[in-house]
Amino acid sequence: MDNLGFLFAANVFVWGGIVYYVYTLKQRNRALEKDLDLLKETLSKEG
Amino acid sequence: MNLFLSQITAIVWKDFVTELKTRELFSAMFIFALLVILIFIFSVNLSIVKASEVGPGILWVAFLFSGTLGLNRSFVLEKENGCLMGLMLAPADRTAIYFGKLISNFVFLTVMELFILPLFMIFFNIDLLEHLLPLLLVIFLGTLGFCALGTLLSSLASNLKTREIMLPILLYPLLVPIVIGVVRMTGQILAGEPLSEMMNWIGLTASFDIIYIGVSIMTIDHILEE
Amino acid sequence: MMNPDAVEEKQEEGNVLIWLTGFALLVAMIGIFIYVPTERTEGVIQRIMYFHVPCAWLSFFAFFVVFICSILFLWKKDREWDIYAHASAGIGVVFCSLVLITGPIWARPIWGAWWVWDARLTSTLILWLIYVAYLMLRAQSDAGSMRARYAAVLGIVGFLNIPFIHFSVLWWRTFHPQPKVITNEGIGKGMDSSMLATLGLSLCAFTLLYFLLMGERVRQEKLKDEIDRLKREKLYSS
Amino acid sequence: MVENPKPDPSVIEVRQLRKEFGVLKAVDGVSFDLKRGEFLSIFGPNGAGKTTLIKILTGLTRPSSGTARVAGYEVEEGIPEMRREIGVISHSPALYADLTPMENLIFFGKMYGLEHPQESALAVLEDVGLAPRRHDRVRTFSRGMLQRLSIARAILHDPSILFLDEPFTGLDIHASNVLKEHLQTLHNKKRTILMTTHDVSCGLEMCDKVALQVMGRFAFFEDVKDIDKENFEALYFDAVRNNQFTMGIRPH
Repeated sequence: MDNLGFLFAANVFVWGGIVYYVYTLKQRNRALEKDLDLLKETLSKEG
Repeated sequence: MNLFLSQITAIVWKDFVTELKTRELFSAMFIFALLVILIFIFSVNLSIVKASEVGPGILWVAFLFSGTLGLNRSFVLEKENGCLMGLMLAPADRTAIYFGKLISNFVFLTVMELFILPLFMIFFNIDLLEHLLPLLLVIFLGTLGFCALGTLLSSLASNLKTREIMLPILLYPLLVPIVIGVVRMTGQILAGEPLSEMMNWIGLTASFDIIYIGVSIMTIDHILEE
Repeated sequence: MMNPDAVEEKQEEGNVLIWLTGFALLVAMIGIFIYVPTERTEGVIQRIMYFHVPCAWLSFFAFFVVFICSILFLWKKDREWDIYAHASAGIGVVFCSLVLITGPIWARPIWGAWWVWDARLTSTLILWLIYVAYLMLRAQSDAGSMRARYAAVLGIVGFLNIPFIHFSVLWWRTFHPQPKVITNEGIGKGMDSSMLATLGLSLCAFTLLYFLLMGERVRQEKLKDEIDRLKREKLYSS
Repeated sequence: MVENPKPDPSVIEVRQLRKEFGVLKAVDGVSFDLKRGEFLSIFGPNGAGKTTLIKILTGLTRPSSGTARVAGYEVEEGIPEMRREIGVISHSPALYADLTPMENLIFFGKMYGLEHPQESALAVLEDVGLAPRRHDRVRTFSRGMLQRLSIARAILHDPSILFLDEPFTGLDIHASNVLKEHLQTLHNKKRTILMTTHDVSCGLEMCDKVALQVMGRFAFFEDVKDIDKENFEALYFDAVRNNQFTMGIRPH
């Protein structure tokens, strides 16, 4: 039986999904950190 | 304890008086259930499918859909004018409020179901009379489970912006076990099987009822808090 | 809120976890594609199992964490538990989705149909719906103790439903033949030791992955909270 | 103003009350005492946490820390006995629109476990002057009548303490004057009253104590005698602004 196509598709979904999820998480955290730093900077300048 | 019971009665009485005056809830639920049944009759070819095979499913879908309508309406009435807050300010246990709403929801839904049954019998040419008692037991168990969980979740959903949409989304996945159970039991009853053949389903539905009433008692404090 | 040393320490811990998880996943991949022998009756497609089952395990574990954190939240009323429950539910739904995607891909060549109303697949679908509803509930309500309490109640109710779903779906399908790959006796039956070892390795790697993701998700929520707090306290004027 | 002949114990005692969740701080360390028969007005801008304070004191929500005693009962547990001693009037009337005033009040009477709900309901309806309309549906009532009816609901079980949460919201001048008269009568009957409002023009003339809540905290809590009534508005805005400065906003 040759079902390599199915196996390949499943792998793409799983590993692609995981990598994408980790990537978006990291990206979001980085953006939030940047926001936080910016906010702190603005506040320290004002105060 | 005495006050607890009289508070429950007061809530049920209040819901009944409101309903007798407006007749909004019952008529809406009844007509909606009827429409659901009709839509299914049009979408299922009854000359191919046996009525007794699709009948139970259609009946319960009608009950659950119109029951959801009723649950939504019942808590919208409580939210209007901030009545729920007035209720929560009374020296009443949260569980009294839960049981009051549970009982009135349960009674409204059961009465509606009893009105739908004869119509169902006529539309599907199924003789329900000979199986009436076991059927009533199944309806009791199923409706109780639906209302136990439904009252909890509709009190929760009533505080959301999109309560009409969120109630079914929250409620239906959790109701799957009960739906499978009651539809299967109704089918078996209509096929003439005795109740002893479906003890596992009865046990499942009954324990569902008990566990969800229990969970509601334990968590309603956290939901009915401003 | 957090002192800088603690943050740094946490980041270091996080880095160790990243390398550990990456390494474990790599080893598991080697196991899955090179080491483990091809199953006789099903062929290569059976290799899906080595990540299909861990995904299922991970999502189930995540939902269990939601349940525990929900109870702890209602007990302690601490935002910390709310964050954990939220993060875990999100991860659980992601991996539950992966199970629901890989399941049909596995089923198609073996059973000849994309979807079979098999007890496990059906339960997974219902579980997925419950926790998607959980996330929707969170998205629908404003931040605050109400959202946390409601979500906690749903987290408890949803998990308690699992046994009911399991039995109802099982009995619902009794008269259908049980699919032979996943039988009632469990997954371990009829597998040789190398297969079990690979599966075990993969399970470990995915569990590590869960903790890695949890760390990231929790950090995300805490960052959001911190930004919120600063805006609220310092930029109140509006 | 009523002078108390002997020092009464405080009927409301609040110590370091806090209600916070994560980053949200609704009530942030409030302490005060209120004696029997006193009338406290809490002023403050929207979102200052006045409503949350009332919700804690009426047992609708639990504080995160601190203690509050109302009528001698700890409110943290929200015990029923405490609820019998309090009445609440807010901007939403908490009345069932499809029922008549009588039915509403009988229902709430039963919830409070009154022995003669019918008689009590009739009596309070007479008090607020709504007896002639006791059999009309509440839905047909005007905003002012609803507010009077909600006074009737709040005093149905003869509570010794009244909480008023923004009671003037949505009332026209005539209706708020009627409400003020009613409040004056209730106050004269030696009921303790705690009222919140964001409206500087309402409530100052009736009260004994004045508090200003900003960002969850009390900016001041004074006897009304010590307040310059003429310039209260200026005082109010100053206090609101100053408190925001201390929270980190620099004056420009």
